[in-house]
Amino acid sequence: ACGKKEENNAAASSPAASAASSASASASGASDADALKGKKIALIMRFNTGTFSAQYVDGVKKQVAKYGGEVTVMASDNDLNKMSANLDSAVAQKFDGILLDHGDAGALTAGVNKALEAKIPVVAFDSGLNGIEGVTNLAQDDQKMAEMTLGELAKQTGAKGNIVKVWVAGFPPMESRQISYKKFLEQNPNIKEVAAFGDASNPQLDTQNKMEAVLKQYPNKGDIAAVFASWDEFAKGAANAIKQAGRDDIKIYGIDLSDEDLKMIQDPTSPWVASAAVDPTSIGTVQVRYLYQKLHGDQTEATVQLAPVFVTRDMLPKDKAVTTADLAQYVEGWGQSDAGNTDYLKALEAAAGK
Amino acid sequence: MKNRLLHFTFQFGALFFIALVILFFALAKDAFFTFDNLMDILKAISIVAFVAIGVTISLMVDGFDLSVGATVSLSTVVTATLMVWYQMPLIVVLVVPLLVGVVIGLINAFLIVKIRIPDLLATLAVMYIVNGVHKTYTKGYSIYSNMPMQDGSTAPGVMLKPFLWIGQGKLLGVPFPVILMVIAVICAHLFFKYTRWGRQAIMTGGNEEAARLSGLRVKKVRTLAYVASAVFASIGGVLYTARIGSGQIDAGAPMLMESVAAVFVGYSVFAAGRPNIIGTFFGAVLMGVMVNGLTMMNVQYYTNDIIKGIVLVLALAVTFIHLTRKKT
Amino acid sequence: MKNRLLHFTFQFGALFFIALVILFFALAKDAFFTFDNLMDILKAISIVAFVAIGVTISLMVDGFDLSVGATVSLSTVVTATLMVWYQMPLIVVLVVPLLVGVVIGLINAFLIVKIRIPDLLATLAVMYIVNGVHKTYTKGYSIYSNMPMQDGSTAPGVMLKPFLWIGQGKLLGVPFPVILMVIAVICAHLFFKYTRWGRQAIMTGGNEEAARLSGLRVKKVRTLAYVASAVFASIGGVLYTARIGSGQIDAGAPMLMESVAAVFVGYSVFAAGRPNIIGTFFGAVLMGVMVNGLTMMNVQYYTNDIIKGIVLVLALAVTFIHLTRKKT
Amino acid sequence: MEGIAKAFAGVPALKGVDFTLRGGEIHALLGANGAGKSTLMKILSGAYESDEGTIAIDGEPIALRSPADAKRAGIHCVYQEVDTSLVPHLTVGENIMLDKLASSSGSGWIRWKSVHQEAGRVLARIGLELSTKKLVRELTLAEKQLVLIARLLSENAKFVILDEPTAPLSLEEAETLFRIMEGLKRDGIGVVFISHRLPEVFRICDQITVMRDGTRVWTKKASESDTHDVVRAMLGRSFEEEYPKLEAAVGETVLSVRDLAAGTRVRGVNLDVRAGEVVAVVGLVGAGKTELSRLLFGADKAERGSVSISGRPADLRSPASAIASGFALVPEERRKEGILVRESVLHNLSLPILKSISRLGVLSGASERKHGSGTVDALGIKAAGLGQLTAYLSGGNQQKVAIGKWTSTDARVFLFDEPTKGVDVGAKSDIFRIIGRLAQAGKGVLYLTCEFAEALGLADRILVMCDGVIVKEFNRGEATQESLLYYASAGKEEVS
Ligand SMILES: Nc1ncnc2c1ncn2[C@@H]1O[C@H](COP(=O)(O)OP(=O)(O)OP(=O)(O)O)[C@@H](O)[C@H]1O
Ligand SMILES: Nc1ncnc2c1ncn2[C@@H]1O[C@H](COP(=O)(O)OP(=O)(O)OP(=O)(O)O)[C@@H](O)[C@H]1O
Ligand SMILES: [Mg+2]
Ligand SMILES: [Mg+2]
Repeated sequence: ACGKKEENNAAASSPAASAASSASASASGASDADALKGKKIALIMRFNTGTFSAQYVDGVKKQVAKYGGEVTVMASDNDLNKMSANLDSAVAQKFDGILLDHGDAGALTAGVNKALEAKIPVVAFDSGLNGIEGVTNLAQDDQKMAEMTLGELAKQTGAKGNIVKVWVAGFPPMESRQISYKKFLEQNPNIKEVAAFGDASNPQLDTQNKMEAVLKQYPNKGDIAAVFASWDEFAKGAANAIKQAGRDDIKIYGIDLSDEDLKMIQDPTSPWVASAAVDPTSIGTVQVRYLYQKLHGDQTEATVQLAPVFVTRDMLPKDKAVTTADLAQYVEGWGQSDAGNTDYLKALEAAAGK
Repeated sequence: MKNRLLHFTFQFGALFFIALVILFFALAKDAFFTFDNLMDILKAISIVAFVAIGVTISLMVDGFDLSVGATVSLSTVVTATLMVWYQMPLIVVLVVPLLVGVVIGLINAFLIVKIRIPDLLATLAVMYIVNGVHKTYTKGYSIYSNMPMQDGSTAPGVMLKPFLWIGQGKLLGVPFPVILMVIAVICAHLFFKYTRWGRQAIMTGGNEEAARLSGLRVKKVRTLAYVASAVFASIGGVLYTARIGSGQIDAGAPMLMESVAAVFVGYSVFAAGRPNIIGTFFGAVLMGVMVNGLTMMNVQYYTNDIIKGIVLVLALAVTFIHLTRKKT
Repeated sequence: MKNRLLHFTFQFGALFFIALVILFFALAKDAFFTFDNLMDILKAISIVAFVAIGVTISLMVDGFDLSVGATVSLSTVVTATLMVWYQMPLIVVLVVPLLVGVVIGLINAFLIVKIRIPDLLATLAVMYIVNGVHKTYTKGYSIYSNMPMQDGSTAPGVMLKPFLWIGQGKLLGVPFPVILMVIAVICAHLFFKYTRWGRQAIMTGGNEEAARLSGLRVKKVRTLAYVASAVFASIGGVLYTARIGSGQIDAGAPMLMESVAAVFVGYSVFAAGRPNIIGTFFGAVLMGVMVNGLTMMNVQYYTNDIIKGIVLVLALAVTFIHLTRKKT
Repeated sequence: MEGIAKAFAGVPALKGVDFTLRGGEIHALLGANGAGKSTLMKILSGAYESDEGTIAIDGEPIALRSPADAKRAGIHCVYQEVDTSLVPHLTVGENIMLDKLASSSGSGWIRWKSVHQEAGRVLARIGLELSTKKLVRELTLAEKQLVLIARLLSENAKFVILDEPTAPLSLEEAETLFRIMEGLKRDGIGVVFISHRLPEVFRICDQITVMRDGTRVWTKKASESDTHDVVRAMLGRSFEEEYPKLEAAVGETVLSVRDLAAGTRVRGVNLDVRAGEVVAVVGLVGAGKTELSRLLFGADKAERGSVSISGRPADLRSPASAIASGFALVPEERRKEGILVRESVLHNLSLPILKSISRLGVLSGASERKHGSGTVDALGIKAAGLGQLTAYLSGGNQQKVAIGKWTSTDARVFLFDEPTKGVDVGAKSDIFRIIGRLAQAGKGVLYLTCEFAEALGLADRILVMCDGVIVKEFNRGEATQESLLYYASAGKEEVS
């Protein structure tokens, strides 16, 4: 993790004073482990569709299980009102710790403050809660990811040609990615956006259909140099359309990576050649670690940036299928993040694993 | 005697059922039946309740307003942009979205009452249009305090504190949106039960031709019903913004189905078999209780829907098996 | 004479309107009016068309099936898991989803025909249940060839080539799903126009009690209609999987509104003013043409909905202004 | 009213009609089905707008653009189609006070107690014992009609229009209505009365106007005219109101009913019908006739009893199986049960015989049309074409369609429930002729009616039904109106 460290000075009122770990933070590993076992953790998600999401949940669940705890997943169907209601309800139920996945400050601040008052530690992922003291925020660097994948796009196309953007506003990560995209267009005047579309409610099929229309409009090889897919669900749809149309001249540069995506990138006939991403499973893992640090009474950084990794087809083996689990063997920095791990957590893992 | 009992079961069957669900959760989880949690539930349903009241009104005049979800979305972003982009004072922020609701209601009414497009069709089309409008207005972006604008500058305004209080504040320990909801439910109920205009709406819904022949201006009544429906949705949108503190694109999309579900469960309450305000309220409560209770029970989130559906079926079955028996 | 002309405008107004939209795009974009692009449009609508035929059938018997979207989702993941998890042969992969459709249809019919829950209510509840079932079944994961399983192993199966051909292949230059769709539209149209059972369905929709007293087994007819509706949705789901090559969670959710929009536009075609298969087909075509054309024009994605809505209103207005005039 | 003209979709229904109504008179408006009576009255009450013509009250021209305008002018109407003016899921009380609740003046708050009290008072005036809290959808047709009359009485009317109010009423209830009409007349109110029952017209009316094909034929004092005059004017030809009894050979028993019962309406009915025989079941309203016909037809479930056709037990689990067993039913509420109003004449007529006009499930358009036009000719159905929607046919023609759809089936027992309600004399005798022909063809006919005269004229045997049981049987010629009425109303004591 390359997050900037910020000393948290609210020691007295910090969630460190959580009931379960009132013992001093320097207590022996064994008693720590006992105190941290059997925690009830709430994971409150803004949306939960797609493989990416499922893998993230998986990461959280597995890690909590390793610590001998139990996770309750609260889904909000992309409805912030429901998300804040879920947060309220998690506080009311006196969970030992709360994990947030996406959302925004406006909707969550009140609930998070309530949680902190109740001495329930909160660790958020991509929720924009930077203003609240005592909350650790994990963030994947969306601008960086867009830069990485667009950089590759520029490199492979020689920084010129027509490109198609599949993107939709309305989601903070998307809007961050758009910032990089805009910069990219300014810096590469020879790259021209000829079509832009995107529909979050029906991402794959809608993209597939619309991409087909665009291909018909630009029917000649070389009319379109590349597609920038700002979300892997879009990339899948675009890949299907291009592949089925046999337009091997067009390449797709995406963001986000799940097992499903990895298979598509590995497929030599697929136009999807590169994607920037943070391992969804390890996001979950790291997030849980920070929560347990808080439960243990440690002070944790206010912000933890998860460094994105860039994956291209060339990095992957040709002879075997890779999953996100073993991707680390081929791509440096992937999923190995030991961020947030501590000795006592390792001890806990070992103890609870028995 | 036996008949009485049956009648009783029937009339209060659905309420009994809701009570049973609550009892079940209360026994299963200590944290469930606490004042705070019950208030949380009511707060969570307050927005849907407003939208559902609107849908109930449109159904009362034998219409069906599919555009409420889109109206919520539009009203949400209008409210937020008025503060964030234009730094308007509170009163403007509260009134303009309602006017937007009035306009949408009038468009619906025009298509349905004047052009005579069947309501489902007309409101579906309006739903698309309003959805498009709210996205075009914000260019697809969510609206939040001091958001970066497309031209690189920063939006001047912030979400006003008193505005946010509407969605997040408490009065005497009760969340303010809950108070608003209860007032709205009571007023709407009294309106439809005890005022002439309310009865006129019900007459129109019961048999438009009969109402017309009785000298009622049914077109006016239906127009007003659609306006009311849209205005309630707008209020829902304003509350939504106040609750979550930002203007979200497509915020209202899930509201349509949720409010319709509440209204339909409401058909069962008091065995009305028809849209009714009190029923709608209890319908929304049931849905809220289910969501809250099931999360507490740590039911896998993806099985929630199954249970919700089954409860819906049971609640409806209680009523309609009986309604049918009675008729034949 | 004047009357004739009026009648003509009216009867073919909506078709004329569709032609106009196509003409507009053809003039604006050379690439639009090419065989390949038109085939793309038809391919794009083929899934919605199947779902919409189902909705049309439920509307014909005066019902309304809100569960079709959920049925598409379930059928999509069932199809995919049969191949990926269980390595079933093609025939099983094709038949089981249809059986799933039959079961959903029977559940709907049971609630509506036996328990007598009004259709909107019953199918809404079933929608929730089926949505929950498909998510529970896959635990929220998408299904794709050799996917890693939760226990760490890898799923043994892959999406079968011949299966994918159903969604992606061509026959004599025409995409296979288009052929399927055209066959389905023609067969369904002939069925409702020229067969006894089709007529029975239409008559049941016209006035159930009168139809029953004329000797129709209306319960059977309605049951079959709901089964047909769900089966068409299932076929839509199978096609969906074949087109995108994987089983996506919640894939069908947007299908409900899209198919309903197609069916409603269909009311206008030939001035039927009621659900009809050919109309539904043209409705789906109109929607497909709009999406394709607007994408080519590179209209900002968020304005698409406005234009779609306005076109919907115009198409409907053409018919209903006239239908109304005729009556009074 | 002067020069009133009105066309529907280009087809004229009224062609310049003049009509004058004075205060304190009962003015009968007569004419065959489809003559335009209801249309004229709907224009007068603001339900339709006329295309041409003027309306004046006390010499002052007045524009009646909506029912509200008419009500303000003191014109109130009881419409022919009862269900169009009632709100089924509201209470009797609210339905009676509907006009008041619908008005835009007065207090916005409703005091339910006084609404029900006032409604109760009006109901008492017309002698109807009915809870004002009951829902209208649970009422019988007759009760609904009375509720509408009660609504009228709750208003301060200057002119009152009654469009065939007596059609669903029993003799007794009709008598009450006549007393009320006399009262209105005494109060100086002008009453328009539309009816197809000529005797009652001559009994209570002062003036008579006859219409034919959308024009007024003449207006005369009732005392200066007679039935023959009226019928000739209505039909354009001389016509003896009669019950043409066609002689038919009576054969084997085709229908035999033993101890049929369900609920409180039908409490153990025994009867037999032989081939070629017309058996009438008469009784007052609420005697259980409709219920009996529905049980026989499988539309409702019987609790006990057996029914056999030609010696074989009939399967009455559903109308479909009853039809397969050999029944056909022409139900009482034709617009709701007899025909599909949104469908064409052709499709209505072919509905029960879809199987026989299709091969392997595929309908033969040619044989459907052949059958349709054959039936239209045979029954004299007046329609613009086979494709016309039945909604736009006149009442009598709708009824003929409801009968016509059965004539080509191989039903052996025909059940007719009040088939002549709201049907003009011409169409009525057409219907009787059709029934006669059915009998000649060896069918058994069960004719359920509360019109004793029809039963006397038409039936080979008359069964009197009272309170759910058959209390008396008469052979042809044995019964009189009086004896039927005696058993129909007092028969109860005799049985129990
Ligand atoms: N809404 C309508 N649309 C089309 N045609 C209509 C409509 N209402 C009535 N008609 C036609 O107008 C003519 C007059 O109908 P009207 O109902 O006035 O007859 P009527 O004299 O009241 O007959 P009845 O004795 O059967 O009640 C009929 O030919 C009828 O088919
Ligand atoms: N439980 C009930 N609740 C309400 N209405 C009922 C009930 N049972 C029967 N009826 C209605 O009461 C009416 C009177 O019974 P029925 O029709 O059998 O007598 P009838 O002699 O045919 O009278 P009518 O001359 O009015 O047709 C029927 O139309 C029937 O629909
Ligand atoms: Mg009439
Ligand atoms: Mg009867």
